[in-house]
Amino acid sequence: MNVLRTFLLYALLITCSVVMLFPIVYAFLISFMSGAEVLQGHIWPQEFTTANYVAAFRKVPLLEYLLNSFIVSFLVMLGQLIVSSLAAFAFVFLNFKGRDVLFFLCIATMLIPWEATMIPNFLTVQKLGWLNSYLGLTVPFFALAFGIFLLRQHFKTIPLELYEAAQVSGVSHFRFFWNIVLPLSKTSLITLGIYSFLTTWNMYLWPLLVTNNDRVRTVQIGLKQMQTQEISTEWGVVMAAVIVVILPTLLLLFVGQKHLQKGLMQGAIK
Amino acid sequence: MNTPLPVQPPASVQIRRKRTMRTTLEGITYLLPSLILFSIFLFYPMLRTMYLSVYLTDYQGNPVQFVGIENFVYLLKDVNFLQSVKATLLFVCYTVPTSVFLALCLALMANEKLKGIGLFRTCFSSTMGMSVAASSVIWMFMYNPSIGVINKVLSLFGISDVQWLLDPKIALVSVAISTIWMNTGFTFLILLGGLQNIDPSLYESARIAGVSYLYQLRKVTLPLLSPTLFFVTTVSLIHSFQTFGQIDILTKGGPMDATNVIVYSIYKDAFINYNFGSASAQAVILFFAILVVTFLQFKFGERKVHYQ
Amino acid sequence: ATTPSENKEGKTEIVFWHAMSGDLETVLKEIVEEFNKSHSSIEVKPIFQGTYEEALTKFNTVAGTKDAPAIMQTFEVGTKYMIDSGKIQPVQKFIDEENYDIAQWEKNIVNYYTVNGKIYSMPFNSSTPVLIYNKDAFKEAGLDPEKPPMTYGELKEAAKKLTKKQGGQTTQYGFSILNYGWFFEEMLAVQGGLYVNHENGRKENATKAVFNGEEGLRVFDLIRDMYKEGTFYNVGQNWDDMRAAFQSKKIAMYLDSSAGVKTIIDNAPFEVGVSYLPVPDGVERQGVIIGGASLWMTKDISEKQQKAAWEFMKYLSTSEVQAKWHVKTGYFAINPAAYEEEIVKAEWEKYPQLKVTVDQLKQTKSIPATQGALISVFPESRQKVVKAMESLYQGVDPQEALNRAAAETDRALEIANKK
Amino acid sequence: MAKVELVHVCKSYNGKEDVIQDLSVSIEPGEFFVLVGPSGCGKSTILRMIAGLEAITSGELLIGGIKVNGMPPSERNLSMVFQNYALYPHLTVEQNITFGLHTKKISKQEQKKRCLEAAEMLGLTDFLKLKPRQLSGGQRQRVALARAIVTHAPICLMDEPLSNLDAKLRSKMRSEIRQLQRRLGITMIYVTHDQVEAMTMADRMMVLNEGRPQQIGAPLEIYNHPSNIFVASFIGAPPMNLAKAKVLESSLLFNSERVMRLHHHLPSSQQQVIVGVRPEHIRLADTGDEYFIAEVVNVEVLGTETLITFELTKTEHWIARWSGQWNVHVGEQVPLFIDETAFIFFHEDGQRLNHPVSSYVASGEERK
Amino acid sequence: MAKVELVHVCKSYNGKEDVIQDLSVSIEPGEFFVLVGPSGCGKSTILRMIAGLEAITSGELLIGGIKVNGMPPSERNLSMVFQNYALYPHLTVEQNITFGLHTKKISKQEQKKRCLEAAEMLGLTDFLKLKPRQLSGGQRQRVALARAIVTHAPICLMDEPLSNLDAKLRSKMRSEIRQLQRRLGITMIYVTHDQVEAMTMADRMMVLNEGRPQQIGAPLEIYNHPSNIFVASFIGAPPMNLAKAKVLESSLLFNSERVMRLHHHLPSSQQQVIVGVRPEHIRLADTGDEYFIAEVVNVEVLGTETLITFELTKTEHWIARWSGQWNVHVGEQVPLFIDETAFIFFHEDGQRLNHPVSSYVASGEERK
Ligand SMILES: Nc1ncnc2c1ncn2[C@@H]1O[C@H](COP(=O)(O)OP(=O)(O)OP(=O)(O)O)[C@@H](O)[C@H]1O
Ligand SMILES: Nc1ncnc2c1ncn2[C@@H]1O[C@H](COP(=O)(O)OP(=O)(O)OP(=O)(O)O)[C@@H](O)[C@H]1O
Ligand SMILES: [Mg+2]
Ligand SMILES: [Mg+2]
Repeated sequence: MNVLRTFLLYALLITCSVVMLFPIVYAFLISFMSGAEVLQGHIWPQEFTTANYVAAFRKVPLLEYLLNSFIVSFLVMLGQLIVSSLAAFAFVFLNFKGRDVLFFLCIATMLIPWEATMIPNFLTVQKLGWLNSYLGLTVPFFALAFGIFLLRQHFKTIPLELYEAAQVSGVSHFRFFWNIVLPLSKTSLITLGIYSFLTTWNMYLWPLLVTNNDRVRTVQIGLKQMQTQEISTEWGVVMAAVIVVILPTLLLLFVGQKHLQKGLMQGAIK
Repeated sequence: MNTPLPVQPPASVQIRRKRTMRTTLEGITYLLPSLILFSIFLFYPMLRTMYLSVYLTDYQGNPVQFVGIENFVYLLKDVNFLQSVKATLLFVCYTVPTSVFLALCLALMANEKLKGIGLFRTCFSSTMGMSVAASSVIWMFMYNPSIGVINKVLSLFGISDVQWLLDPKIALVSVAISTIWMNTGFTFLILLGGLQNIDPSLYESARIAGVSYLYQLRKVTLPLLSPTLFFVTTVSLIHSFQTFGQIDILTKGGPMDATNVIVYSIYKDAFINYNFGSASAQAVILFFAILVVTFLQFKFGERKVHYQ
Repeated sequence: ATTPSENKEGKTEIVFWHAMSGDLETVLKEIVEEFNKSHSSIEVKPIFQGTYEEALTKFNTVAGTKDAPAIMQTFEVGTKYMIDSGKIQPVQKFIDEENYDIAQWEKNIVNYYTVNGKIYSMPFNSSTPVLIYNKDAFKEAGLDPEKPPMTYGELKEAAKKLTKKQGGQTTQYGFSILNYGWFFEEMLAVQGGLYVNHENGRKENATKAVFNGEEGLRVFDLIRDMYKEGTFYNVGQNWDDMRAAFQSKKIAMYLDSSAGVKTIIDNAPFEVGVSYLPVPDGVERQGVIIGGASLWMTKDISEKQQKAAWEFMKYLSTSEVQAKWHVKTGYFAINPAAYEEEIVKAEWEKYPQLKVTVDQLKQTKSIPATQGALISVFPESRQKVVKAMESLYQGVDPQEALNRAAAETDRALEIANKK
Repeated sequence: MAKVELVHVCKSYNGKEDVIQDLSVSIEPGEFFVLVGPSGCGKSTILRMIAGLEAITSGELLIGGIKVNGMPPSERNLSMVFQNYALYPHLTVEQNITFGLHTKKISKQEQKKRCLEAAEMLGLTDFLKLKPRQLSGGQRQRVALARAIVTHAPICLMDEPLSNLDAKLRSKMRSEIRQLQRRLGITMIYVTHDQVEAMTMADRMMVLNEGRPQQIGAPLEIYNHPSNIFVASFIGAPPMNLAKAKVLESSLLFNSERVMRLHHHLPSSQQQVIVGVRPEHIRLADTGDEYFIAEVVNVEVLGTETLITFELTKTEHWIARWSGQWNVHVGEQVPLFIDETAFIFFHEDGQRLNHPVSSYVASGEERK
Repeated sequence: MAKVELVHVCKSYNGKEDVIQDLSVSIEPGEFFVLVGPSGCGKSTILRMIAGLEAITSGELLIGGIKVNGMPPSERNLSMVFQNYALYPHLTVEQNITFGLHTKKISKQEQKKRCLEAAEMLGLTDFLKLKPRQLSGGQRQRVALARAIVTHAPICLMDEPLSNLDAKLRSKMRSEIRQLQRRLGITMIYVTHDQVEAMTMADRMMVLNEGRPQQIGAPLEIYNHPSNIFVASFIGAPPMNLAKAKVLESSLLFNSERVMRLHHHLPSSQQQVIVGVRPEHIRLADTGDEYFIAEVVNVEVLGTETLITFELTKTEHWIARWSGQWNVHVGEQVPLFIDETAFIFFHEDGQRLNHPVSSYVASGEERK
């Protein structure tokens, strides 16, 4: 019975993993194919060629772009973690007038279609003189309703007694926030961190808008630079670039996962 | 924090007022960064959008002529817009429940204590590492009727060419499927976190009681997971309303506007057709639509949520 | 970056926004580099700005500010839009000042960018549609691979023969057209049909779409008929999907851009033929409209910069540069003298198909129809036409589909004219 | 040192029923004040109100003479041991103990010193580097205790701090806490269920029932002079034996079955009273005693002592408590003797009837 | 009815130190088996192993004669009261209590009935519709108890189920649980810190220390015949008085300060022994007794009894326990008497020396 269950579970887990991973593996395989092979719809490359990777790196300054993306994503991640956790803390542990209204207001910002804000934001950033700078690429994303919401949900599961105990010890709110709430929310913070990093990493239109030179441009622009419209796209090269671009994020995910696991292992709050 | 007590007890009313003032101030301090950034980068543009929605704009997006609610009136009569509304609603219905459900199943499986479970967790969350653009390109490949894998596999089963992205009847479903795949990783990760946060002694107690897996799921796991579930549904809902990238790459709103969801229609109107007025009007409508849905979700959903 | 007329080394800096990605960008950069080397006082800085639409969006927001570029590449359908924006400097000014001989430019290309007798922008990457077919499949079907169909009748006939079935499943279709407005416009123009009134909007602002006339209907009927017969394959609106279908022998003939011809030949596992756009039986061939993009000079830059930008444009149109451009990208040379350059000859030796594309353009008659429509709402109108094309596969009546697209274009025109 | 006063304090969680009703008590600086009462009577609620964790519905709370109803807990300068410990799961035992000390401007060395002291006292020295989840229930409780101890706050609230400890450790802790409290002059408010804790530690104690104070006083006074039958039966284990009786001249008639003669005057002119007698005052009759015979229905030998349950009447059982281990059998008829002065009389409504202070003499006769 | 056997069971959490070491014990069907031991000695760990919540590192666990080391908890057919209650926060008290009953194929009415019964018995009737967070600590514990009771599982594990209840309720619960266990014939494994609980409820009990069983037996046997000084001092409150002594002919010499004469033979030829005597066996000397004088250092009047701490030697204090309330003052010199038969002797290493069964006679002399 137990063995059967374990067996079934593994079978299911493996099936699901295959389904989830297939597209990524597929992209990986394509990245080793020649242009003709891709267009003829092969799944397995006849021979693995790294020419696509070489081409990808030659075509655009991928390494610089990667570095820029890394810096920008890291800054945004940091900013979002700080700003969101502060706000979420206020929403859960500080009881003040108008809190709920403010919270709903924050949530409401999630509802604003991003398309509607892009042009005015571009003008704002331009007025601030932040074009072509990391500031313009990062600061507008520091406040994230989604992050606030995520952390709020997690903070709410922290037993109230811990807050009470800290109150009684005369610990300041900030210290409670810093020493108790943040460590206890490691998993959520890591999750949010991964999320912010990845979304920033994957941004395209905004970096394109606010940058005018390769010095601060990010890797998604590079990706787009490899695709052509009227002329056949070289899919092998594009896929190679895709792989190069998602590799750091996947890596980050793995590392983050590991930490998550550790955090999770240490387990429940209670 | 550790201020000495005042010698003279001040009038209690005054204390209280001071205190509420102080707590409010403190709360605001924590919120200040968010509030400032929100105001500059979200509220201000949104207000501007609302303002534009009652204007006819020039190509630069400057208002040239006040038209009142004409933009709205036209939209509500426009079959194209109604089609967008329909597509959006359908898309939300296809994606949200499915991706939350699938992610929940995966999270439940991955929550078991098994050897090598970490590997599976990583696999399941891997789609989170994929950008929408990259994933869409891959899916576009897979959907390709002539060279795509999906049709190749299906042809093994004798199912002939399905035009995944070209048939108006299934294009939306196809886009939804790829979207679900893209969303699962993240939803999974969040749900897994929620599951792991449940006090293990409650499971121990249930194990001793000898209840079946499903019963435990229904009576213990899900209620205790409800804050997380609530969160992911709300967020998926909002995100789903705002899906853009995959539509742009996979179908460009076609065929026959079948996948022309409102956000994509806004995008086209604003950035390709330069009808900022109409785009703004759609944005405003979308905003209020999501607002209503989210409000309902909070009002009725959060009631069932059990915190702590 | 600020746009000082001079940078640190005392060179005049020319910021050049383009939408050339992939290999195109590589070639473009090479050309720019050579220019910079040979012009010590000027530095051109090419900056990729995403797709044409994205670049235009951005241009839109920065036009008139210090962040605006000196040269801006815009696709052909943005022509009217750029003119109306009031932020650009027509190149005619420099042509007049210098008495620059524009006769060296390909007339059929320049025509497109000439409005009210004024050349507004410098044509750059230009292409036209051609019919591409699988010669091997032709042979197999018993058709002469050197005699591709020139009329609708021949096309239908050939398509029928090329269509292969296997157990109720079609493994090879005869023909396909991408669901993209450009091809419709071309099929219209080749018959001499207009897209909008007022001579395609070139006499005065267009107010009404006229593409739903008999010429348009013929195109739609063709698609509808062939689709019904099962000889036409719907490839959607993605260029790469269409090419993949051809490469994987799903379709035997299709319409493609002249710029894509070379890659197709390189990648196809069979012999590729290139031919002119087919015309309806009994209709005289008028020729094709130019597609692609041109370079615009912006207004709010210093005199010196304008001069420098013009210098760059002139450089681009030299025959050597154009020869290189043509060979490396497949786009036309705007300067026909380029075709006499050695490298082009060598290339044509290798790819005789390329010559067909040039010939088709050369044979084009200069009439408003082949000059192309001039409307600011072109992108929107194209969306409507695409939708109309898509609706054909759903069994909608061709005339009805066309009428709807025309009506929607009318409304867009009406709003645009209010602005 | 701080005085804690509650003035007409009421508390309601749901706005309908009061969980605490009109509580007024003043706890002196440096006093060890114990709260006892049945489970759910509101003890934790009172502590939480004093700590500022729960709003006071009506009435006033004064600390050091200042009204603090609205003051946040952090400013009240007190420490608290929570009934469910409230340990920080991610901090080690040591970090848990010293958490919050910095706010009191205590140097790192001093923190370390206090922590080690407390750990030593509570037997936690080996666990300082562990996380709470690696500890047993009792160990966790001790950490919670240590955390409160090290602050040296002038007011300390403890909610059943020893309930998960074994008898030995508990008795050690009792005296340690008491000593510490004396040494530092802390005002201690202490909730317990343990009679021994209440009796040995309290300067004064308050017996609560259903949110209402029943009696406040020194432990012995409460033990000896319970002001009503609730207190009488609640304090003392096994509880005081109680039975309704009719007063017939100078005799007590229990359920028309058993008569006991009294030599002294009856406390009042009541016809119907409730009679109470503590188990330790019912002893085996010596020769010459005016005994009565009763049937034994249950015997519990506890080692130190033996509890003998016997039939007072058919329906009422009383318990006698004898020191040592007795070999008495169920069903046996034993002669029993109750010293008349050991009787306590209550009105039918439960209130104490006679309250002659020190009229009651301990059965272990006073020495010399 | 099921027998529970542990055979050479070891448990280690971290793979290094053993928390439980080589434990072998067999618990009979229908037996009420109590585990006692200091905090952190491994009691909860044992229960959790029996329940199947914690893997057994080595050794065998048998239930009803079948090896169940790997069997999931649900198949072991037992119920458990957790030390930290483990209530479902989102379910009402009633739902908490009946949780899982349906798996036992118990009809809805029967579930309802059992729930009401248990609630009645535990005084929870008013709270059935509330959520755990609205309950006081003791109420929560009672819910946990009710949840275990209603299952009527043949084996029941309880981890300090009464620690948060007041004395009165606790004594009521003691007898209720005992009755229920007898009526249903449940095999009960019960962890407690409360001496009274252990003594009154247990058929047999096991004293544990640091994961090692110290003694298994009937409560009184353990009380009277502790097999080592750990058990001696752990069972009984206040604990047995212990002191090192030199044996000089027929006298005991404590720290070269105090001598006590013995009339009987000494248990062994040891020169150096540890002498133990229970506090209740040290009484005030009557005239004629062979008394010794000691100075009182502390007096605790508990109501029922008085604890007198006196100086045995300069460095060692002993406690005497006298029934009743005594007016003794600190610093007084009192004459004390210890019945010689009350002495228990231990080897220096802590093991009991003489173990003459029933050689020891209760001080409350046997009747008749
Ligand atoms: N999960 C764990 N990981 C590591 N060590 C643990 C864990 N649980 C318990 N221990 C250790 O095992 C020992 C025994 O713990 P256990 O909980 O069995 O004690 P206990 O006898 O129930 O104590 P108490 O009476 O205080 O509840 C303790 O020293 C404790 O520190
Ligand atoms: N948060 C709450 N919401 C509603 N009712 C509550 C809440 N907390 C406690 N109560 C109720 O208030 C009463 C008093 O609770 P309190 O916790 O003060 O009891 P207690 O005296 O500490 O009991 P115990 O000894 O069992 O811990 C109880 O009847 C309880 O049901
Ligand atoms: Mg309590
Ligand atoms: Mg325990």
